[in-house]
Amino acid sequence: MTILEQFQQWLLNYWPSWAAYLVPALIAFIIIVIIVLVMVLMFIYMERRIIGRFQIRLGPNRAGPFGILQPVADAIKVLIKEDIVPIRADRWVHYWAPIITFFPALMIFAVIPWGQGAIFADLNIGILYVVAISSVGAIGIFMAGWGSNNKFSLVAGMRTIAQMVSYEIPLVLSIGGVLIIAGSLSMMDIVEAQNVPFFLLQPLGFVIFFIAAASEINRSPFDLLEAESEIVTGYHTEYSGMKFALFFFAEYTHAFALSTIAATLFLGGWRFALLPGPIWFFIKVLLVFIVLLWMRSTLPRVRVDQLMGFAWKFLFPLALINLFITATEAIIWPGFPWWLLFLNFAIAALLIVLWSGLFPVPGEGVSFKRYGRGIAKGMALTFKHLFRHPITVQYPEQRLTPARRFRGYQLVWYEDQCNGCRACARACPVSIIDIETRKGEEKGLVVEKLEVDFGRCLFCGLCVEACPVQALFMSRDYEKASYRREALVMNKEQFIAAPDKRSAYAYPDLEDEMPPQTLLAPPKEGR
Amino acid sequence: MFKTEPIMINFGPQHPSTHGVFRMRITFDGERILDLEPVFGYLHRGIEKLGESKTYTQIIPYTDRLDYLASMTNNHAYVLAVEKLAEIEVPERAEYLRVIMAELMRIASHLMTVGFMLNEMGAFFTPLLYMWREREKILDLFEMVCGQRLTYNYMRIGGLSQDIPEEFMPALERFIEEMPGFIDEYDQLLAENEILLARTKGVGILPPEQAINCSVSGPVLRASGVQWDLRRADPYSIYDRFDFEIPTCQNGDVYDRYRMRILEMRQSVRIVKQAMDQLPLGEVRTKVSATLRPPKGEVYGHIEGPKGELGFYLVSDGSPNPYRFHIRAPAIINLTMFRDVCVGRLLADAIIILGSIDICMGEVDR
Amino acid sequence: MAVGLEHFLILSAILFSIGLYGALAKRNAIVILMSVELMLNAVNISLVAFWRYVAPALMTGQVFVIFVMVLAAAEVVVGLAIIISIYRSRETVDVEQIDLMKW
Amino acid sequence: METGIVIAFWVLAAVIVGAALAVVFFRNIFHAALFLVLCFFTIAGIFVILSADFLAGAQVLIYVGAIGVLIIFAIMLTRETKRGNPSGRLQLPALIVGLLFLITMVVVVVSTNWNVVAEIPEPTISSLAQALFSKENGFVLAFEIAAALLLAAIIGAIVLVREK
Repeated sequence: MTILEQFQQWLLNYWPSWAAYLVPALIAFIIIVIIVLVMVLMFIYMERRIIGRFQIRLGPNRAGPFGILQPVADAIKVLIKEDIVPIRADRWVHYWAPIITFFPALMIFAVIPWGQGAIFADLNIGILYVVAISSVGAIGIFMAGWGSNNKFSLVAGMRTIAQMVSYEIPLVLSIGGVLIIAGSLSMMDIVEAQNVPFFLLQPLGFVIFFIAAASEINRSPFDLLEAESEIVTGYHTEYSGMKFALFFFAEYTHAFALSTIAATLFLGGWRFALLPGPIWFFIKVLLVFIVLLWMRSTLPRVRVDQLMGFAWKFLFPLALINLFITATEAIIWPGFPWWLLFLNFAIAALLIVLWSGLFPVPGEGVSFKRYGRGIAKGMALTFKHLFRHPITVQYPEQRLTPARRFRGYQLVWYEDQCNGCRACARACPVSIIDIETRKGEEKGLVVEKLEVDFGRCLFCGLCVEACPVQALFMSRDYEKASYRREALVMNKEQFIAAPDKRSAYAYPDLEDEMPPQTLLAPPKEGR
Repeated sequence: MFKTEPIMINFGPQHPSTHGVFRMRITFDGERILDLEPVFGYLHRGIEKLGESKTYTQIIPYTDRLDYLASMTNNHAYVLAVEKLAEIEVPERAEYLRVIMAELMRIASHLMTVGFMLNEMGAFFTPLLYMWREREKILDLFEMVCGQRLTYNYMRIGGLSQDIPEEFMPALERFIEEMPGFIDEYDQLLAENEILLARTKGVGILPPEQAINCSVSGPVLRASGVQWDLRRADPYSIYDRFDFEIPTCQNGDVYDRYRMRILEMRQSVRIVKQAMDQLPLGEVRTKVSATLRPPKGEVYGHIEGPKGELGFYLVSDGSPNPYRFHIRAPAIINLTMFRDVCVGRLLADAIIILGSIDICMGEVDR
Repeated sequence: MAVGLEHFLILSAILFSIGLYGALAKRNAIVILMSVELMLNAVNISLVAFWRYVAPALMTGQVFVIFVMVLAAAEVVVGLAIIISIYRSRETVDVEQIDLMKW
Repeated sequence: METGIVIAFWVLAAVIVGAALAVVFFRNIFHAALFLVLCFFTIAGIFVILSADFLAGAQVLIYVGAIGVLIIFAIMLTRETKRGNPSGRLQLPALIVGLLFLITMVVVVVSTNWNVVAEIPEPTISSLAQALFSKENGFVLAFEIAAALLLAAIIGAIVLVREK
């Protein structure tokens, strides 16, 4: 009896039956949608921040405290963009593709148990429903690839079909082991059956499930559908605005759905000591998602033929063997005592080592040297970087001091020093210095007109080097932007009015009066 | 498995992994490449023709804009050619500093190449950012000596534009001390990664004979097992004074080209360390007139750039401007074998093969 | 008005007729295959309806549906393989042009 | 609950018939295939109404997830969307046959006195498994034959499409 059903029963005493069933269901639906949306926004935030830290970057931290409103800003930005439909695209298919991708992902949450009895519908086909519904999303992605009239999208569409169909099989088979132990398809029953979390009893099944599911939702290293370096962004290359937002949302909803399913099937759902159930559930979900992020920030992408080979040669036989072993255990030790986990871990390790030998690196032949050791090393390194100080800076607030010899965006000119010799104009490779002089009373030549077009300047510093009288300096400024090219042309008056920010370029004597340069790795003390 | 009609896809000039504005017209059977036609010229600025109207000194900033990821070595190659043409002696200290700069530039350029190659392999920006961290440190050093982070314009005919500042040597010392550790970290990150091995081993194999026939040079050539490095084969500057190895690999696949660059970085660190120890005091520049008029004649000066043999061919007619100014850019010549190694492979392979060749469109199109 | 067995049977009959028409009248081999799938589904509906209204205690109706699904999967795999194989050699999937028993 | 089922039935039935007609009559066969998928999906809804929940899941998993996707894949490989979905010479006879069949069936269905049982079945997964695998009256042999059939189909398909 779920909480929802109890509520409905209670309401039946007061309300007509249709209202008593419909209204609580509607409320529960809205609550679940809100939970999903909030969690998806949080996932987007986490993805951007945590991958930032893995990559020793700060990550987005502008919108709101710690950048917590960044996903909102992203959403607003995407939503106000123009909705473009490519010419000669299949408009009808193009329109429906994001919707068909998004709604199956949302529908999965109908059978996710958030806590004791907190489930929308405790279907007795629970996990079968999840598997069936999530296979519908492939059609949406394929429709996007087909309907965009774009060859990159079409390639992504072809990859979708191959990938989704291949990885669904090990996914379902790996769930099979769980079902044998739990003896039920219902998600509630599966959680109730986990006195020992199933990732201990089914280590191999858990690994296969995790890999196959990561592939189902196109997470790295299986993100071939949107492989940016190969097919631009794959199936949503031609999408913008609201439709793109739906794809984006669908991706994270899928990721959230997968994390919840992994937490429910293998990590014991809401069950654990001390804290209330839903809190444990969300902690487990976040852990699963962080592992996904960790993988994304470390691993390169597999190639499409390797993707298929991995599914069929590695995951599929292992999943079958796992199912067979679990079934055998079910006959010999029907109660699945906890000490089986040692046996199962040993079997899993043995099988993975054996199969890694059958999956050779080209050129090395069959060898048992590698069994994910390199991957583990890389993951360890990225994990170490998670705690290193970020190397990026908060730019406008935190400014770096440029070098003392910095060749900045404009020249600093001293009128009283200049003798109008035009050495700078002659030295300039792009001939942008325009000087006109006349005979003066006190000095020999007086500069009448000085115009420099910084829109064409190379900032090579040859003019400063050519100046014989210390009248021309590079500047230490580095911020200059203008919407009009004319604004980049400086004349004599502007030179005189400009702030004196000369740099020591070509004048090493001036270096002592400059502030020291900010270095990413400053020299150690006492040298 | 299925036979399909071939489709033709235009990769670029706007594409995330074509290193600028490179374009490939690829004919696919499914995802297998039947034919590939590189198209370039989108970044053509006519630098060779422009050079004919500039003085010899004024050309130096233009060489910055050839391979903008390795401006120092471009400067180096050019000034060496001019010095050969005009027979100018360079002070000892300047030679050493040039070598230090060139080797640092090689490290920076290789970091960029390897980072982007791994990024194109799908390692979502992480190796790139780790490698950029060290590249930034090198750029900090360059900024310290010449005031710019990308277009250095540091070398001059007859020496350098100016001596290094005081704080340069301690900063360089720290960098050189730490760099081998960071290279170890890159290796730990991905060198043994099973996915990377499966993606790169045996992909895009360039046999040594073909490499020589295509006139390929640099790490790409050495990855195929040909021990040819101009620093040894035709020592220029003062490279004969340093003790270093020319690493080679055997297979000539993408993995070897990736390993080559890591190995070369280690050697570069060695060279810089030796040059730092031997660095003499003294002048860094012999005075050369701004309107240098070299004697009539022609010269071809070449160095081992990060991407391969970078050569400058100059013809002087006795005037302040070169009569002919030609650049032997390694990237465009290394591209000649691109089609041959890609045909028959998958789309994803072509992308990483392109990444492993390491092109820079500023140099390819000039 | 309650929904009874007849409703499902008539729905099944309509679906079957549409499938029958498609399988007979269409020239594109893939559309014919799709029509066959419609007919199989129509049969499934009536099988489940019979199970639900006539013999809920016996699971035979559902078991038959499972076997029909297996058959449909096998049929579609082999059928599509044949179509693709024909398309490869004859560049068409028009059944009126596929009139030889060899390819 | 009863009214809900009635409403659901009529909506689903309308969608099924509409989608089936679209499959047969749409010119663009890619759209036709998508409507076929929709038809499969709504038939799963009919199964839910008939309280065959396991079959509904299997229907979505097998028909939508596998068969629908395969058909779409075949359409893409053969690239016949341009030529559309023409009718052959048998159009009129086919129509007549179809209508005759429909009329016959409707007459039979309406005129037969069905022996309807009033009991509403319980959740069916375990009883279905019992029926499939029980030692008496089970379908174990048929199940094994079905498995062999699938294997044969897979091998046959591979042989058929293998490059020569």
